Amino acid sequence: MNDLIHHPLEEQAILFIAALVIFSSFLMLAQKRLASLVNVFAWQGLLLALATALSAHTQQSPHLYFSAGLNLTLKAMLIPWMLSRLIVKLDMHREIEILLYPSITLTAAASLVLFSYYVVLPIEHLSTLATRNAIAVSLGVILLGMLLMVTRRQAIAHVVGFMAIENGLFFAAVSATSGMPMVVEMGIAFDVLVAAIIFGVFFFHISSSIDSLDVDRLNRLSENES
Amino acid sequence: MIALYVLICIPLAGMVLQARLGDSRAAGSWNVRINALSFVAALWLAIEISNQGPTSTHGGEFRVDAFNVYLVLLTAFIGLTTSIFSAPYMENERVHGRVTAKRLRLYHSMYQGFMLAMYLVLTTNNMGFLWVAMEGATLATVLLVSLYRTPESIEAAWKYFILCGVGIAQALFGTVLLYFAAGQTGDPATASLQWSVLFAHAHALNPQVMSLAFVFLLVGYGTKIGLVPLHNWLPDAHSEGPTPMSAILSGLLLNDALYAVVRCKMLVDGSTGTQMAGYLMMGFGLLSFLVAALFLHRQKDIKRLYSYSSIEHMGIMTFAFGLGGPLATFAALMHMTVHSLTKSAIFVTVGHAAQVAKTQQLEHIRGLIKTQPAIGWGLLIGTMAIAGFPPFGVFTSEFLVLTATMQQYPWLTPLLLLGIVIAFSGLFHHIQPVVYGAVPDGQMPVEANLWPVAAHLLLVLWMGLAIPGVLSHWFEQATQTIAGSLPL
Amino acid sequence: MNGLLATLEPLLFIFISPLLAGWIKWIKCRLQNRRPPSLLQPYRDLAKLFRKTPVVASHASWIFEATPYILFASMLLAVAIIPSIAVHLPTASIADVIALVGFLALGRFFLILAGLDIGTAFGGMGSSREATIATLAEPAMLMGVFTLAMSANTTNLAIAIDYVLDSGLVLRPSFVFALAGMVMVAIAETGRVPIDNPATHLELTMIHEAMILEYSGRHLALIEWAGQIRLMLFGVLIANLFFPWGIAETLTPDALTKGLAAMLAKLMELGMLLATAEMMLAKMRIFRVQDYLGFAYLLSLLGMLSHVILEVG
Amino acid sequence: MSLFFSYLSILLALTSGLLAILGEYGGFRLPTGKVDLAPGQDQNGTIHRFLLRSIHELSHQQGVFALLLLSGIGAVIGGATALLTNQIARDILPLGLPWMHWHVRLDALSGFFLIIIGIGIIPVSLYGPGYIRQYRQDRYPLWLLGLCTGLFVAGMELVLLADDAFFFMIAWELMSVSSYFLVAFQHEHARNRRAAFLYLLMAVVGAIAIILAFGVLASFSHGFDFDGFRDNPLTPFWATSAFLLALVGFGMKAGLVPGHAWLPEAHPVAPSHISALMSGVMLKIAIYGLMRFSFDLLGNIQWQWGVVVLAVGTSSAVLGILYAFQQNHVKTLLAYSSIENMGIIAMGLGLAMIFTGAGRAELGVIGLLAALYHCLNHSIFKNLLFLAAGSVIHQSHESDLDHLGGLIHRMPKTAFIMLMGCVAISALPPLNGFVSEWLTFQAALQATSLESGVLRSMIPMAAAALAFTGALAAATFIKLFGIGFLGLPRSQHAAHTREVAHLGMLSGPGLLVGLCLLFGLLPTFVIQALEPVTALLLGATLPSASAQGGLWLTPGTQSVASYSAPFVAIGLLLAWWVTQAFTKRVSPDEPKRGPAWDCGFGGLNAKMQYTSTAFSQPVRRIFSPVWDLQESHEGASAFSLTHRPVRHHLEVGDQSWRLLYHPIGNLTAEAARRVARLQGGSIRVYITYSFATLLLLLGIASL
Repeated sequence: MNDLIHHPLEEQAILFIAALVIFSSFLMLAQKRLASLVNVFAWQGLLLALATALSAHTQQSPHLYFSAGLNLTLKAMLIPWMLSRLIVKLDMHREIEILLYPSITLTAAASLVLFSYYVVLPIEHLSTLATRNAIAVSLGVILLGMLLMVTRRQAIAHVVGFMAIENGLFFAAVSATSGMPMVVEMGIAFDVLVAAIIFGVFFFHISSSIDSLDVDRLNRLSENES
Repeated sequence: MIALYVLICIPLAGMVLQARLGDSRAAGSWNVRINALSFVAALWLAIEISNQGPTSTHGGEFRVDAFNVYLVLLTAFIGLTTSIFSAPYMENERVHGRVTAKRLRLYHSMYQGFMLAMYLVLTTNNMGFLWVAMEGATLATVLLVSLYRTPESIEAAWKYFILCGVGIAQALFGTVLLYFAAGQTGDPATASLQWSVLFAHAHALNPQVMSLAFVFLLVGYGTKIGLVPLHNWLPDAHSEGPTPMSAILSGLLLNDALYAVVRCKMLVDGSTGTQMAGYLMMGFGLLSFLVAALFLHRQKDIKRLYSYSSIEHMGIMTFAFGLGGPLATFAALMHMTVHSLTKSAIFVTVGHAAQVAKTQQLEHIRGLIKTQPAIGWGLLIGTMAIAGFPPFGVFTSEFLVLTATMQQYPWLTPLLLLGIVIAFSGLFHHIQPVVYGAVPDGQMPVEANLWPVAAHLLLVLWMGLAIPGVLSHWFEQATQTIAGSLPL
Repeated sequence: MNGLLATLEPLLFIFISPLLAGWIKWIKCRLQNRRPPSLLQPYRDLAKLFRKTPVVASHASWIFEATPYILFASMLLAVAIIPSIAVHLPTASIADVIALVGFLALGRFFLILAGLDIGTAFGGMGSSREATIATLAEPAMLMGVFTLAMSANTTNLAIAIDYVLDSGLVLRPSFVFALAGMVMVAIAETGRVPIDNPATHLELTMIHEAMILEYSGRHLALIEWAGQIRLMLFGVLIANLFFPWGIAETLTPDALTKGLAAMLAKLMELGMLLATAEMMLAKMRIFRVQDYLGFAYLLSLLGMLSHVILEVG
Repeated sequence: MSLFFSYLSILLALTSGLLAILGEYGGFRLPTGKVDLAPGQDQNGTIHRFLLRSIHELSHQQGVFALLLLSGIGAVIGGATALLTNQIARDILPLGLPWMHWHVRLDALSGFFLIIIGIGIIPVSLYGPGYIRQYRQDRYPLWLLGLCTGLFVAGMELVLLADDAFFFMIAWELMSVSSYFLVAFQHEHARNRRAAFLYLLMAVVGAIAIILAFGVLASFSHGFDFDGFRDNPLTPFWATSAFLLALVGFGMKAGLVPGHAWLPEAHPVAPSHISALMSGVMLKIAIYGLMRFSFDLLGNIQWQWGVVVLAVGTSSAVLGILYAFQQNHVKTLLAYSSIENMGIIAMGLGLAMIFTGAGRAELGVIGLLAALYHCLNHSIFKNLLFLAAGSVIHQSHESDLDHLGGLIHRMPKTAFIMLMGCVAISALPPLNGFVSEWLTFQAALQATSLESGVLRSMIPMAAAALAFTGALAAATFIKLFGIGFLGLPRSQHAAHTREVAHLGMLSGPGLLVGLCLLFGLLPTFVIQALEPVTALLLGATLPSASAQGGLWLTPGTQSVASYSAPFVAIGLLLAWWVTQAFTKRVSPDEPKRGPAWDCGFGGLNAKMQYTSTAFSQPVRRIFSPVWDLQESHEGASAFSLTHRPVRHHLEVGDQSWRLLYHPIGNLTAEAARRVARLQGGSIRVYITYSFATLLLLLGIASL
């Protein structure tokens, strides 16, 4: 019964977009250049907004349109724009980061998605929504975002990973519970915005203190020595 | 409940005000005044609550009961005393040119912002909004950590931001799951994020979802509590920021994160009816406690030393809440209070000590008692109190935790005691040479106001000798709600 | 009557004691084919010393002068409480054998202090060595005493002797061991060969002598006399504890005379044994003493164990 | 009634502490960071202020000690009434937790120890004002001294009054902490800081063991009050484990081997009158704790416990005195001898436990009496010795025996006091030390009436060890007095020492000399007074404590053993008088004074004397494995004709450090080093931690 055939077209579209979203997370993991990483991130934001809008349509819950718009402006436009501006400013746009064992990373990512599916499976069937299968995807996006932060050494990559996690959260909220209460949505969006701004501030501080954004060089504070 | 709105509006206004004139000479005293106002408001609120019991308002978006009212009071009090300490401290920093006018504005307005976030975290009834406020607290403090713009401080701030950001994101996912569970109970009444509603229908929530949710919430808020192995940001952030901020971080932020976890635990327990949440908390608590105790031995920086001791004590509280019995819960509630009082008092003295010696390096701070007796004694007695010596309150709560453990899991007590001994030896091994001994040259007394220290330590002493009636009443009520029965 | 006896007995005891010393010397000389001095020689020496005016070092403290009296007094008290001629004298129950050891210790305490008082190297050396030996000897002695005390279930000498008398001649391994141990301790405590040689004045060998080098005149006399009393005291103790037969159990005149005779006979025998033993043995190095006394302790311990294992079961 | 006086005494002690502070900061002015300007600018101003200050202090310090004296008297009265009337006074203080108020109980046992405290405080408070003058000259914070002394005394008394575990622990820790501050009083010396830290650390460990022991009891009864503990008997296993924990905890405080390491460090560095209190009184409080816990709270004693305690006590006694004998520092020597005496007390306790456990409570009484009596005696003469040593150090500024000598001529009164102390602690008749040791021997000799042959043979060996201890103790205190007070002065300081000026510094210890005599001569009355205690703890009393009036002390029957202190004293005086009379008769003329003969070498000087190190050399050589010896000679070459200075260096270390304490310390450091790797500094590793944690927990949760 849970076969895709039996869903109306919009829901099929949502699930398709979900697939694209997780795919974009994989892409991010694979990106070598920061600029393209940010681009992929922007695309993910766009996809999310799209999915939200669609589910707003299917679930007749108008306030989702609003959050879709919010997401579009924040994650798909504002933040990517800021990031890419930063990249240009700190001229890192042609910097290429050597990924350690990309194949292993991607395998790990795949198994993470599998794991998240395994974790979420027992609770999925509770949902009455058609988009419930997307919960696993959203959890996967979150985990992949963390994986991204673990594997990258560029501060900007960390920010992207962080925002990707936010994406996953947002997607989870949409797909599992058709959005959070309005006030919470607002608050979250506000926090994300402020966070983005503060990140921007930090890049300059960091790059001025250690003339690069390589987080591995932020290791003054350590108990390990001596 | 007007008191509540007043309480929330004052810091809000203060934030705006200080953003404008935070760099003026009077900013420090203004800060004190604002906090005094909010303390009065908090008192007012407390009186109302103790008269009319748990109250909720604004369509249940805000709810104040015995559990959070005393935390509100505590927050207001520590905010006040710390601001009293902060005034001369920041003045001194300004004189030595370590902070610019712009940063002073930032500092003072963010101080208020942080207080606002704390009040919101405590009083809100909406789990989602609690998350928002918690994140707000991080955002408010992260720029304070890097206030001095030294490479270390920037690094610390960055780590603080990233780690707490990642952590808090997981907490949000947990909240989403919470909402999800609430949505699936069948009746639309429960479909909300209001804690009181969820708590009332906890049994109806799906256990599997709830246990998953709790995992995320615990990892998320646990990062803020500083549970090992999620603690790594904490010593950096505490040691690099301005000391008043370390004081409020240790004294308030950690408490409130723990408060959030406990609220979640109550929901989860109601739903699953198993000990799962309790076991997780016990495990984390014990681990943090022991590891932090060992960390104490290797510190070179006096503020790091005490931030590790904060981790250690948060570990004890988490463990106690995890135990869950009425005795343990009472102990944990009391420990929250005495620990924040003592720890913030210690950070006050530590800040002055660092100014006296012009460094935070332990091996360069010597003979404080001879240089400036008040600071030296404050530090020594504070350390004694935090190390759990009677008649200070910390001893009482730790004693209760121990006996509760003895009754429920006797084989865990040796671990706790071991940890206590290790922690004590680590602390004193470092602090004794700092306060005692001869004065190194170039160590000069500084202008300091030690009323906060005296007030805090006296309070802790009082609580050790006899808990004030109203406070113990609140503790018992809170124990009643959390653990379901009264101690003994 | 009893009281009179109780005072007479110790007096008699202390006045006989030099005789014992003389007797031992006499036997020794005989065994060494020398012409012995008269048996009364010790009395003559004491008399001579008493007549002389004592010379006291200018920076000596009052302890130096008080010590001889304290020593003698404590010895007197010790004498008063051990049953020598008769078992049951009122003084006997004032203190028991532990107190006896205490009295001896009291005397020694001050003697050693006196050795340190002048501040000569000899005094210090003697004191240090005396202290060491005493430390080792006391437990051995008490162990021996305890063996008896436990089998007789008392530390009162009189009662213990009664017990031995009543039970008649029983061949107790514990007693044999204890006796051997006690004898060895007694030799050490009285400063005889092989532990110490009362005759020598070689710095390296002397122990007891070194302490009292600074004494002269009546002080020296008192100390010497106290030494002789101590010797006899140990003799009587051993004799009456292990072979109490002949001691007066009633206070009738003939019993007392018999008791006196018996005591003298026993002492003569002991004296002979001691003299021959000293003939055979040579003085040992000071750092052999611990082996010697350790052996004595071991014997007493064996006595204790054999009592526990073999006799009570 | 009794409770009233004990409360009074506690309050007085606290007030004295308070007065000390008020005297410092006239009125309640909290120390805000303002420090008065450094001396140097406006000289005469500061000088003037300083003079005023010292006069002011002088007066109020006397007030402080006067209050302390009153408190001591109150303690004695309260304790005596509790002991003699043998009534149990109870009370509940409205302090502590809402459902767990402080229970107070004063019975014969606590009464007895209350008396000990009182007897300890009174001479100290007489002695104090004179002693602390030196500190006022060096501008030490006297308020701290006064405050902590008051808290210390109050803490000890509260321990005795406590009747629930919670209150007990608070009082216990109050005692430890306040004494910690006293040990750290002269904190500019690194040695003192180290000692203080060690002291506090081991106090914490001990306290934790005690908490654990109480925890075991508490988990059987509901609540923490002692009555609950009394009413709920434990299973043998738990009882034994509780007992062992308590033994560890209280034993550490009492300085029993191997928990003794803090004692020889801490006692010497504290101000002497405080060392007197710590050594004389505080250690007894630990013994009280052990008695209260094992006999009263645990109840049904098992003889195996007794064996453990006896073994521990014996080793403490022997090792303690062996170490004491090798010390040259006066107060360290006294501290080690405290370990020895604690060992003797423990032996008495052990015997009591063995007999009681074997069902012969009436014999156990003897052991218990011996222990109690020795507590009293040791508190008296150790207090005395520390005070006298304090006077010596105070007057001569020398604490090393090898720099003293000949003091008997310089400070005759103090010398006499010290001598009496030495005689008493060497357990020589007719002073009090002998009585308690005699009782211990008697207890040991009751072993015949035990069934188990092993015990029968083991106990007398312990007794022999006790004999060894006694003899060695005598040697030790001969060394202390003979080297320190007799002979020729070994240093300029010693040569120019004067007798103490302050009357209190003589009257305090003098009082104790009187007590030594009193308790030595009239033991039977003490024994009778102690009957309620033994009845309370063992439910039995001595069958015939005193045959024929108070003159004979006879544990068991007259035929078993008897000791009549009065007669012994009379006999001694009589014999002395006879000897005197006799010698006067035969040689009337006064002794001539002249230079020392010294075998005719002449030219005697201080360098020729035996030193303290030399005096103890034979024993050191015989028992060399006992100590951790570092010995070295410089420039020592046999038969070199050229006269070269020869330096001999000797360190007598405590084996327990090498065997026990250092390994533990290293273990902790190593663990800390490994744990520190967690904080590596790389943020990616940190994220990995939280990532891994999340995955792990998710895995667990979804199982």
